[in-house]
Amino acid sequence: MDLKIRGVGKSFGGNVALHPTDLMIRHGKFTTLLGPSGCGKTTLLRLVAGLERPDTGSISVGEDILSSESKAVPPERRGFGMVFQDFALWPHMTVFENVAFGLRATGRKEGIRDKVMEALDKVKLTGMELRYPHQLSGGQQQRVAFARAVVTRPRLVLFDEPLSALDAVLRDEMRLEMMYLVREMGLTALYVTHDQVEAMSMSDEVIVMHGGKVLQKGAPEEIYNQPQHPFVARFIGKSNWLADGRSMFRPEQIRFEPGGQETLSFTAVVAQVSYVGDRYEVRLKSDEAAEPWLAYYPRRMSEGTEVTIYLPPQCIQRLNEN
Amino acid sequence: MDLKIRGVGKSFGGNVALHPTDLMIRHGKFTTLLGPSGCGKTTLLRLVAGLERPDTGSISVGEDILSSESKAVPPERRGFGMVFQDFALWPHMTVFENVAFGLRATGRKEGIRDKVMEALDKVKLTGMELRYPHQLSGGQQQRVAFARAVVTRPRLVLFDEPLSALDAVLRDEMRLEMMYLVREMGLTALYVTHDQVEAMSMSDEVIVMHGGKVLQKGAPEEIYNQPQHPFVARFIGKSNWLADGRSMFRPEQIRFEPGGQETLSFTAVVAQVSYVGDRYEVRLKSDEAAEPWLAYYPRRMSEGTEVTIYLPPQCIQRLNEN
Amino acid sequence: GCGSNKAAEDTAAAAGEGKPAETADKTLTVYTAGPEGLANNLIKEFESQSGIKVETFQGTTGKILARLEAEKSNPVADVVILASLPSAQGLKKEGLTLAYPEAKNADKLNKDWSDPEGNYFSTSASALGIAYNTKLVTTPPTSWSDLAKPEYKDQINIPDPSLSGSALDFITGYLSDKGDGGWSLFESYKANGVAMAGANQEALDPVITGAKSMVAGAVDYMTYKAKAKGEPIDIVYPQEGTVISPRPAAILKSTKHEENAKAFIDYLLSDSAQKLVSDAALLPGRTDVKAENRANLGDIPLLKTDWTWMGEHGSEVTDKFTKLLK
Amino acid sequence: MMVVLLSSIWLGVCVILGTTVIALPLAWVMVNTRFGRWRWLEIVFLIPFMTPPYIGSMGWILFMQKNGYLEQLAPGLSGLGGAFFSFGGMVAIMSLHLYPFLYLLLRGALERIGGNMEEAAAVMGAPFTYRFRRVIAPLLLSAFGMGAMLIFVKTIAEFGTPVTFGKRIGYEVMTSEIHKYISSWPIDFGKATSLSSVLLASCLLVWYVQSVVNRKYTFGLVGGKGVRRSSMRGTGWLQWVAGIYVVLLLVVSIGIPYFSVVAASTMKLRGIGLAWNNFTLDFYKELLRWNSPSMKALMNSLWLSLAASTIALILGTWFAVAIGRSKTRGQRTIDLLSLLPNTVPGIVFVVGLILLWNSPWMPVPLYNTYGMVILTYVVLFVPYTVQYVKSAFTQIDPKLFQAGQVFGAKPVYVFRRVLLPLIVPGMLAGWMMTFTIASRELVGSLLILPPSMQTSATYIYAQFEQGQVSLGMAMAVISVGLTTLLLVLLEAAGSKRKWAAP
Ligand SMILES: Nc1ncnc2c1ncn2[C@@H]1O[C@H](COP(=O)(O)OP(=O)(O)OP(=O)(O)O)[C@@H](O)[C@H]1O
Ligand SMILES: Nc1ncnc2c1ncn2[C@@H]1O[C@H](COP(=O)(O)OP(=O)(O)OP(=O)(O)O)[C@@H](O)[C@H]1O
Ligand SMILES: [Mg+2]
Ligand SMILES: [Mg+2]
Repeated sequence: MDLKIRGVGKSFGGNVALHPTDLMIRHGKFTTLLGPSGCGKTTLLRLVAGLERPDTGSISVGEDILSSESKAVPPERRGFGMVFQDFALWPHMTVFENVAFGLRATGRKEGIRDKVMEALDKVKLTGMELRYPHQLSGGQQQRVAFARAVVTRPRLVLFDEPLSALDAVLRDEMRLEMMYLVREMGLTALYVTHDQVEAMSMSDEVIVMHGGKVLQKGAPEEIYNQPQHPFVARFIGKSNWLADGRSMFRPEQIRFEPGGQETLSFTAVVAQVSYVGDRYEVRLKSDEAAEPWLAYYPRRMSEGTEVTIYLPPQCIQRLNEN
Repeated sequence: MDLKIRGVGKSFGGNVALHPTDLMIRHGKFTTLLGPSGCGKTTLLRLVAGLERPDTGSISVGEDILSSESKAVPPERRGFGMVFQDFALWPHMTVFENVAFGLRATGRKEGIRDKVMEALDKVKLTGMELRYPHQLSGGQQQRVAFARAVVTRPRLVLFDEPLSALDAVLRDEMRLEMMYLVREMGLTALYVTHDQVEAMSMSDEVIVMHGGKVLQKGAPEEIYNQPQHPFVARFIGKSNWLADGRSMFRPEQIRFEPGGQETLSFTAVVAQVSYVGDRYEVRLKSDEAAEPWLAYYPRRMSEGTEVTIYLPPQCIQRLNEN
Repeated sequence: GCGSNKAAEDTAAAAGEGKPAETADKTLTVYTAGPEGLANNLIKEFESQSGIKVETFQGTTGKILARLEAEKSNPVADVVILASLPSAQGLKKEGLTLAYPEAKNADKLNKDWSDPEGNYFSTSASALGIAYNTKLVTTPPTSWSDLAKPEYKDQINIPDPSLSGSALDFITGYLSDKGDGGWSLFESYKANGVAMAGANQEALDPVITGAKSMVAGAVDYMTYKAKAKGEPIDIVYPQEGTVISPRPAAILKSTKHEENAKAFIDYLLSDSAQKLVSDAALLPGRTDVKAENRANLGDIPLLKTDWTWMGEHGSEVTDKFTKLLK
Repeated sequence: MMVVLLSSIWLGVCVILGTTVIALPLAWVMVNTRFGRWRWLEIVFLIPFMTPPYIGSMGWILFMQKNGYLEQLAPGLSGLGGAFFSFGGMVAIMSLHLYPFLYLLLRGALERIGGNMEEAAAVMGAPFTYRFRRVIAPLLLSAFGMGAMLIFVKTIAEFGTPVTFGKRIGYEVMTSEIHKYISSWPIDFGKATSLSSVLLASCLLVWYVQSVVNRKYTFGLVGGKGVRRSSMRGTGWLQWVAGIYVVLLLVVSIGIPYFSVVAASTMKLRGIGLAWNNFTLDFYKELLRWNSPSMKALMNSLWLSLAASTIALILGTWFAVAIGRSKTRGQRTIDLLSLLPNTVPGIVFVVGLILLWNSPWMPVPLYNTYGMVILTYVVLFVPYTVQYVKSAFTQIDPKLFQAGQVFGAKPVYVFRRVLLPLIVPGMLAGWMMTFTIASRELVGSLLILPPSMQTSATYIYAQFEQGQVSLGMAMAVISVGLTTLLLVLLEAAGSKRKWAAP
């Protein structure tokens, strides 16, 4: 029961938000959409949810056509869940009622209270069930939106940046909840995030979009280690470029001690050092490249120091033409 | 012209959002508020902006009292800028007009167009100035809110998670813009974020809040390396705890090779490995602790391996009682 | 309530003193009820004869009375022309009218309809009859009681006496002649589905368009006017007699243009004004002026009507009648 | 009297139901289907409301009555007439007359609810009816409450239809009772006032309920995040159903009464009925002569209602903003005060105004001037603008104003740049409403117009009184046509708005 997207495109009065796109979202997997702001992620989710009608192409789940030139299954009959980027909580309902809505709407009568309280507990909102959305903080609202989307255990959940307003600790916990839903409950998740750590650590598949087009899709490590496109290389993780402009390597591959056989070595000058919590980010100026390279180092280095750095040649990735 | 907050507290119908708090936001510095969702960060910003009246206490800038028992300077005469957590863009104005508002409101006539276009350029929205907010993606809207807040170069800008909807690349650029504003233009920034890397790398001072109270404030490295409170230790960065529950160290301090003198060593079993883009996160089960420890490793380890790990003793931080 | 006469006069007088006197008294304000064409013609002629500028307010008798009442503390009108005699009697009783017994030609007026003391003058009148649609009714009824015949079931309108002064005149007039026994006629109407339908014109209109066949107590001049246009309609006066509904004019005591008001009354009683009245298919108020295009007073069989009784029992009869026909 | 009062109230309740049944689907259609893009339809749907109520009822009566136009056109359908002359028919006529009122309010609110509230419900699996019940209806409630209250108040204070139609079917209401005391000898204002105060009391009750509901169910719907509207709504067969509904409503609410009105206005002899040789345009020629009384009346109406509705708009906006969400006692008092003029029958209120402004101690000699007419109109119609603007205003998220303040805008500037543009649609709707009512206002005008002056409404009324039905009908067609034309032009000029909500 994979979700198939074939040739789906959408524009808004002349502005192309999504070029015709083919995608396959595999059942029971965690698929992440990554891409810069305005690249069409929300548009894609809205098309899948049935909130927007595609200009071209078709969307189907298994054999069921959800949307095509001639047909459109309305959103309420798709059986999906969604966390909206702007939450879209109902201002006239309490937190409890917001979360219970999906259960009631699909006619469930029993166990509503338990299910809702469990979902609220998962998002750490126990005790707030009688508040109205306007009485909550931004992050609390987002968690309500999250609980609301998953409480019904829909077959596909569309997450549009569901953790953007949460702090790291909470985000970790919610991530676990999402993993649990996908791995144990067999949900399919289509997930939009800006957090690459999130994307890398949770996803079975990552789809990188840019300007309304899909640039690359694949397992996280594949995307990270073998970017096919300069944009992907730059967008996912940090990248250091060689002078030819088509070869790159990742900062963490830089070693400061010679190791093993067959390593390339470069000399560079420390241009800038900044502290990022658990390590230092070092910018190195080298003759090999136009832009300075980035490297990580566990201790503070002083700016201006000349260093020699080492790099295993297999770490250098050559990309196709843009 | 520091901003002084003395004994300011606020509750909403019985729910205390902010306990009486003393703070000092230093002029021309970048101060970051960190804290879990619902801890009162937005409330504090709104009190400073004058959108909420404190129940107790006073707020002043230099000698000017902004808000006290007897007096309240209205928001429009405080001369601040603000990025609202939920943007608060005016739906009836184009992007251009939204950004130009502050300039026009304060009676500026000349150079509006240039200033606005420059601000829009900074947030990468050139070409969208005639769109209305509903024609923008979430991240684009947030950037409009950002541009609107800084275009007037106010003396103090309150940023309520201004980058939460942006991807890493954009966020980097916007961070640079913020740094520029504070370091070169002499603005004061009071900044709410959930991104600890951001908080660590940009701030002159970090304030950690929890449950409406300030737990600790200080320079980023101080907060990270010498947390005074278990909550702070857990909330900022990853922490590994010893069996006594009061001593902790950071994951990056774990070494897998014995180095130098006077290192503690522990044996542990690899319980879980996960890939986070530029390295692997390894969870280690050790007899020394109840919870598994976290460590980073550049290559994949296989689960179940027994390893010996080393730790310089000065890395272990003893905390006061909770 | 309407307040005592005394109080009303006092305020009126006080108001009069408070205002500066008119410099050149060449204005007059007249409140007049129906037919508009006639009122316009009369006023135009009067203006050209006298050089006085006349402001008019036209409305139903009810609207005029309401306006007078509302303006009581600071009256505006000088002369009123109403379509209901009991209302004029009422005004007189309240002491709101100014007596003008010297009016020229007043002696030639129909005695029954005008005040011997000169408080009001019925300068015109209409007769009430049965208006019928000539396409629907081939042999018109000759008696009021014919309307209770089963062939006319649900086909007859009667104007609402609470909205139409003339319908009230008809009902009270009929009762003042027949005594309490007169009610049996209206009870039989009720049984035959006679419908109470708004004021005069509203009762007549469905007959013109053919929705109803007849109106009991129809105002004749309206019927004549429609007939003159060519509408399929006519009127008969039942042989047992009918009621005349006079249209009194009066000067208000509060007037600040007494001379002009008197001149206007004189004009209304003049030959040329009476000619205009008769041209409008109304009965002239003066007995010595004959109508040319309609039935004259002499040709209309009349009931014996007691206007004093009618004036006193108006509201009581209205209540009883509207309850009965509801 | 109790019975009559109850009849009034029952009529009010039924008309609320009737208007809701008509206006709600219409508002939905206009917001969610492509018909919404035809802005001129908006004005066309106002036509029933522009039509003086007694003309509308007359149109229906002429159509449905025995030997009426329906019978002349389709003799087979004459049975319908009987069923029509009933309480149900009266409710239908009044609802068809008043629905634009509710429609404009509901449409505004539906637009403000915007896409995402309903979208979220749809994605959660809620079918349309459920969505409607749980999401749309509660969010509409505050606007609906205001509309329903005005409808109720208007219905029980209405005089035209009860007199033309109610009398005919023997349905007595309070206004006819009150009217009796005020228009036949002996005039008794005291009685009329005390009866009116009964009406007033029931209106107050309705206001109270409404204000409680309103306080509880008003939500900030116009927020600070741009809301996208789904492009999915109203596709396929729904468009067809919507189309049929719109056409049907146009036929019933405008087609039928105006067929009668136009037919009656072009007949040489009304006794002859529908026939080509009975057709004439003489009445129109007579009316449209330059400098004729009818033209003067028309012009009077035009500028009086322009002036009055504009003043009412300014005052109403000011009130609405002052009332806000009626949080404080003071705000609630203003709210109530702004509604009061509407809770009693117009005629009683107008008499009161005359008593006040014509009293000897009044220093401003306003009575019997145009000023008095405008004043009366304004006082009578301010409640409509207040409710329209309030409905738009209270649903704006206060953060939008706060943002203005933070960026250094003084209250006046926030008002001008943020608040005003956001409530302009509500203001425009309110203005159109008041302009429409003012241009056909009769009861007040009849009593309060200075002598020798007419408006189109009093002119029409006079023609009816004179038996010149055709002339009156022709005048009604002309003045409604003129009003429509004016509003369409205005709408065309003002429809440059590009942003979505509100
Ligand atoms: N109007 C209100 N009524 C009741 N409680 C409120 C109201 N506004 C805020 N609160 C509560 O006050 C607390 C602080 O809210 P605040 O918005 O300041 O949190 P925050 O730190 O900004 O959180 P987040 O990171 O989620 O935005 C929260 O627990 C919130 O639920
Ligand atoms: N109604 C509209 N009219 C015009 N352009 C639109 C409209 N809605 C969206 N767009 C444009 O379509 C593009 C894709 O928007 P979308 O919301 O899908 O981006 P996104 O990837 O979700 O971005 P973000 O990460 O910032 O939320 C954007 O450039 C946006 O400006
Ligand atoms: Mg988006
Ligand atoms: Mg917040």
